[in-house]
Amino acid sequence: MKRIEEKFAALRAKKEKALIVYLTAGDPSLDMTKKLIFGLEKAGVDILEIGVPFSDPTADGPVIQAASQRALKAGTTLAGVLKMVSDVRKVSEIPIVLFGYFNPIFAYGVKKFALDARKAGVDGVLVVDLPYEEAGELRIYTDASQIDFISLIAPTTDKERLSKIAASAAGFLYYISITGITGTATPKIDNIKTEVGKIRKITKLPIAVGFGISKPQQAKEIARFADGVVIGSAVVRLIDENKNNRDLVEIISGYVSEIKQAL
Amino acid sequence: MKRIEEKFAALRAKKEKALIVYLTAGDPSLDMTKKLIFGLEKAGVDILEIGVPFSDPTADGPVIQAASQRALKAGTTLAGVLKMVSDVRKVSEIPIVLFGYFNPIFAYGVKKFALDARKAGVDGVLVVDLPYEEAGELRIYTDASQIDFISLIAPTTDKERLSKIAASAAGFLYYISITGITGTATPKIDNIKTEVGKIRKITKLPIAVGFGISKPQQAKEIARFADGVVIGSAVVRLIDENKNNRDLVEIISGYVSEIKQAL
Amino acid sequence: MKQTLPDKNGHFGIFGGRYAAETLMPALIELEKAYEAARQDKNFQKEFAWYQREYAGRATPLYYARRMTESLHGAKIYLKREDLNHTGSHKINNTLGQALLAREMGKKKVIAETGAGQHGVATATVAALFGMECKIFMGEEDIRRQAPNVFRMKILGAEVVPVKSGTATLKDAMNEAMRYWVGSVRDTFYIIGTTAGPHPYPRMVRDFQSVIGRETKKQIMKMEGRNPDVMIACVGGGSNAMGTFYPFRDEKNVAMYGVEAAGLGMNTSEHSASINGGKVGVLHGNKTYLLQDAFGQVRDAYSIAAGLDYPGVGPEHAYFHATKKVKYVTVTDKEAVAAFSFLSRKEGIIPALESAHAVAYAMKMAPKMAKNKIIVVCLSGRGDKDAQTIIETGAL
Amino acid sequence: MKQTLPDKNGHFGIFGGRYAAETLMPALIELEKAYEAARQDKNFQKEFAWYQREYAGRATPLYYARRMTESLHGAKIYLKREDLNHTGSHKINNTLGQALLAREMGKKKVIAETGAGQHGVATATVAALFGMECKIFMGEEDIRRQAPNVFRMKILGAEVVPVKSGTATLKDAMNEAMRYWVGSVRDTFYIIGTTAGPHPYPRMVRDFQSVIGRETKKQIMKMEGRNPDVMIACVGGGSNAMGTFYPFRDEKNVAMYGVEAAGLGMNTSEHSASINGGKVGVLHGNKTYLLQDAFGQVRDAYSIAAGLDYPGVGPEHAYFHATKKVKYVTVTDKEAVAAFSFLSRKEGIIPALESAHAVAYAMKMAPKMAKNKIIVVCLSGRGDKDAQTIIETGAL
Ligand SMILES: Cc1ncc(COP(=O)(O)O)c(C=O)c1O
Ligand SMILES: Cc1ncc(COP(=O)(O)O)c(C=O)c1O
Repeated sequence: MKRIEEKFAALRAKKEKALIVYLTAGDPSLDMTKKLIFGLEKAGVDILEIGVPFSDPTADGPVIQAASQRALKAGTTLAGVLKMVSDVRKVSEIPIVLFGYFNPIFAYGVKKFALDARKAGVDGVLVVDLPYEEAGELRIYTDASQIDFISLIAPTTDKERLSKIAASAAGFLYYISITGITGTATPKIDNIKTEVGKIRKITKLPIAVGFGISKPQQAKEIARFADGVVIGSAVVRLIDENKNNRDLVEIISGYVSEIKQAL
Repeated sequence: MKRIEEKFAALRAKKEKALIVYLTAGDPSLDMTKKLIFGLEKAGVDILEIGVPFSDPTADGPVIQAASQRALKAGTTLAGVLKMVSDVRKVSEIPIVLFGYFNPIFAYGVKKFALDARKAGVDGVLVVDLPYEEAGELRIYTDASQIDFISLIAPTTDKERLSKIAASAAGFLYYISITGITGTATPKIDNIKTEVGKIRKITKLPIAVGFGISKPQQAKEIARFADGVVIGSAVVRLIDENKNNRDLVEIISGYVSEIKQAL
Repeated sequence: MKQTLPDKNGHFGIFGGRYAAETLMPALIELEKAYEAARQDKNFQKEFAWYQREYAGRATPLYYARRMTESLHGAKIYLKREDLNHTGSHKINNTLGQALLAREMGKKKVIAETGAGQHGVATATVAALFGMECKIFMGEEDIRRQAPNVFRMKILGAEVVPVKSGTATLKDAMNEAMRYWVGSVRDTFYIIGTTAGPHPYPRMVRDFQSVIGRETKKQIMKMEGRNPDVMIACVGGGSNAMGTFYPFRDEKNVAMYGVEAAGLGMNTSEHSASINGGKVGVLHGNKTYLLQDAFGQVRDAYSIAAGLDYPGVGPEHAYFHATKKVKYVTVTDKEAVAAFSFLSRKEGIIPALESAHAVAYAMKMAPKMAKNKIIVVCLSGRGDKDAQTIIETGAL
Repeated sequence: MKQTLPDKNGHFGIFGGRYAAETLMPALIELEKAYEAARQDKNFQKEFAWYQREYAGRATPLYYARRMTESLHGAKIYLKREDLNHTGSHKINNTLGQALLAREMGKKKVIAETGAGQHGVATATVAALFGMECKIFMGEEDIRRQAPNVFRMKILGAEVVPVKSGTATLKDAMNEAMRYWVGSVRDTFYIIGTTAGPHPYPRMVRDFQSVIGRETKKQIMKMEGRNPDVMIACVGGGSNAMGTFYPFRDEKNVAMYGVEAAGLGMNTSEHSASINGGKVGVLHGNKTYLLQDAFGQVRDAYSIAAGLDYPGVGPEHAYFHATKKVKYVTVTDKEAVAAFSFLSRKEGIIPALESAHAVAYAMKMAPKMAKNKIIVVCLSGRGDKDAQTIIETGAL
């Protein structure tokens, strides 16, 4: 049931670090997203973050913005994403975190969402614009559904706040490696190391780092002290660049397995 | 010496009415103005109003505005106009009134102007923007030079004002037949008759009527009660229309003598 | 109701809040604290009042519109002349407050989003006044449509950042400003232009704009010895309306009308009436009424008035709607354009097209009211900026 | 000097007077009488004050420009904020007065000349306010250059009459307005836009504009406890300068500077400095300094500021020059554009290019003065209208 927890436990046992990959659901189509998920799983990805597209992704850089637009144009809805996840679940046990903004969930209905997501086999949810203070209205349902509410920690988060967030966190903690939106800056490894160290002191949960990581070397360095690394924009860009290539799945898998090996 | 007075006296004796014609000096050239003067005199014109061109003729309609612009472009100056008048005087005794605005005279110097104008043989001066109240600064010199300061009476001039103006008038009184600028409206004969009647009661001076008269019939009707009729824009327009015609002088003379005959 | 809303997390009933990225949360909390301190700081309030008076030119008149009143044969109409403020609208009330706060907080850089350019100009203005670096985010489409305001911002020394994402209008400009802020939050103050955004913005902007209603209250008391019967203001994000209404919120017998833009008509999708034509949702940091599709995707707003062209509305308005404190009504482009001409020709006051929506609603109400009744209309800005738009309608 | 000038025929020493066509003289005399009556009529003055306050938004602030002062390292600079008036300049002070007088005289039609369009807009505004028919004469060339103001006039319901004669700019517009007036004088009131024209205009406009200086006097007394050391205003026809200076005319130790437009330089013929570069002459009904050639033909004026682009100057300024009451100085296009940018960026106030001439002169003087000295600059209008011109200079 608790696929995320189990995954980290298994990796820890193997002394491995988690490779978490972000995809925008529905870009270029939900069908392709499903194929990509299978490919990524095979290429060694440990956890998937599936982006639910939103019209106004204020925490995302140009790459993911454009992917969301394309996905929306292609008719992607939250219901469709859940359906796709449940299709994946028929054959795969890879942990899946839905990543997105609150409004599509709110429009779907928070209660219904928590029920349907659980049914579909969603393991976690990460809502960019639902910080600690506002999370309650969703968590009362997702917690009940045993869906992990993944919390973000930013470089600007202070100690007091960090403790509060960590105290109620579930699944893993997601440390944002840059002060900025997704895919727009190069993380400074030393700073991240210091920050992750601080977080480590107050939580037992695994810590993943993401938002600006695109190269195997970066991933490797971060994996030295973090429990997982998130690759997002880099993959999304690669998908867009190769969307008309019939080897798309292989190309993405190849890129990702290179990183996995570096970890 | 007093050519205007003598002219009206002579006409009265003959039971004739004065035909007064306005020309813009220097349009198309001072030389042509001189030729036109001679032609007009032959055609029976009694008095000439010679317009001194000004950059900002605010009491003039489009026809005379344009003529002034052309005359200025051709290099016409007040000094040139005076020179032209003195040339005319060598062979002609036709009464000549300079018609214009104050600034060119002011720039020339009022005292010098009065002396030079007298020398040139100018008989009267009519300054559109020098009403009764402001006339003193020019009249102290023109009166001394025995140049008649011709006063205007407008349809808007009230009785009290009329008496003041008439009391110090010289040469003749010029009744403006329309409430408007030169050449822009058709005078209403009945109104003019009434007004001229009023003026007649308080002055012995001849009364000329002008500003909108262009047709022999109008001239004829006005001449029934006025002592003179002024034709301006109509002549100026005809000059412009025929300036490249070598029969210009004949054309203008023809038009004018037709009116003279109608009086 | 007393001064108890918003609650400590910025909620007005179910509305408002602080739905922001974690990166921004510490800055929002810091801002909230700084604002709370400034609010209680006599010197801050004194300096703010000084700039309102000496720089922006307040108090603005509450002008009795005699010819307008007479031609409508009904209630007496007063216009609160926010158009006479420096830079031409009520926007300066707020930017002065926020810039002073930025200065208190030691921030030397400010950013803002803008649609029509009025808030952009008002922000560029205070940035120049306090010697701050200034970036204004503006949709490429709006940059094209609102060229004169773009020039004004540049003359004032601001950098105008063209936003190409989405439909390249106000909503996208706000998205982009938020994105930029996420990356620059440590040294940059985001001056939001209306009673929207995450807490404490809706409250702070309301307080800064309340000078409109406070002055109105004194002025009408002096002139008429009583409160108005009706108050009308246009609602884009809702700052001029909130500023007008808020000081009257506890008054009995004052009916308040917020006018949303019905654009081409409420039976079309081309409007900006978030309350009348939207559903509750979360955007730009707060929960409120939003124009959105069935899936929670935010729709593009439309109005002939660029400043009303926003798919959300301030959360306190959502609350006032829910509690029936204020009635939210709509006016179409066509009615607004007619009101624009009417006021120009009856009173010699060219209203902003935004404000013309409020005027249009007054034109509907006044004839149905007795002559001893009083309407106050917030004339939020001047219409110089709209000449081009009006010409394009062929109304001249 | 006392309140004895102009004399009964409108003369200020050798200047001024009433050099008008006989057709207009009775109307001018009627106007003079009506104005004299209004001047002494408490109700008229009360109503005038009401409109100034409630409609135009007076009093305008006397704003201490801290950042401007600090960056010039000299005298303290105050700006008299006429830019905050309704319609954006001091012009409304005068048009309100004349329109009220027209109403007293029972005239239902008004006309005006305009160059930059500021006076045209201010006239169209009061015509709308009082329900009068309005025709604005404007040179074709200016119509092209000042399109936004043309639109504003049309929106206000005025007819804009294109003037093709001469160089199709302000001087020609005034010529044409006078011509039209000659033909319509019985039922039409001519609202002249500056302290020029035949008596009683220079006096009447001075009186209507003197509110600028009267307010300044009170305000500086309240703020500084004394008169300013220096007062500076730009001079086109001279109405904002006269309004600023006149109430200080009998004060000792107030040095007053009228700034004429030097355009491309006083060593060229491309300027509008009638006093510094002209000779005495007669135009548009009064005797004053004029740009003219040796033969008394009036020259075209030039300035980057369309509102200064006039070859004459109010006769009372000519008198103040002759009696050394005021010093008349010049500022070039280039200096004015620099001052335009400077003020925009230091204070967030975009001045009209006309007003920027006064600002430029303050920038020259302030650094040479001690820090305890005080300069008051009349900021006659806002610069929104000039954005296009500034862009064309490439200064952005
Ligand atoms: C003149 C004017 N009025 C109203 C608005 C709408 O904003 P709000 O609803 O915040 O007052 C704007 C926005 O640009 C505006 O410029
Ligand atoms: C803003 C402004 N200042 C000054 C002037 C010059 O006129 P005056 O010298 O009469 O004040 C104008 C004329 O249009 C103007 O618009």
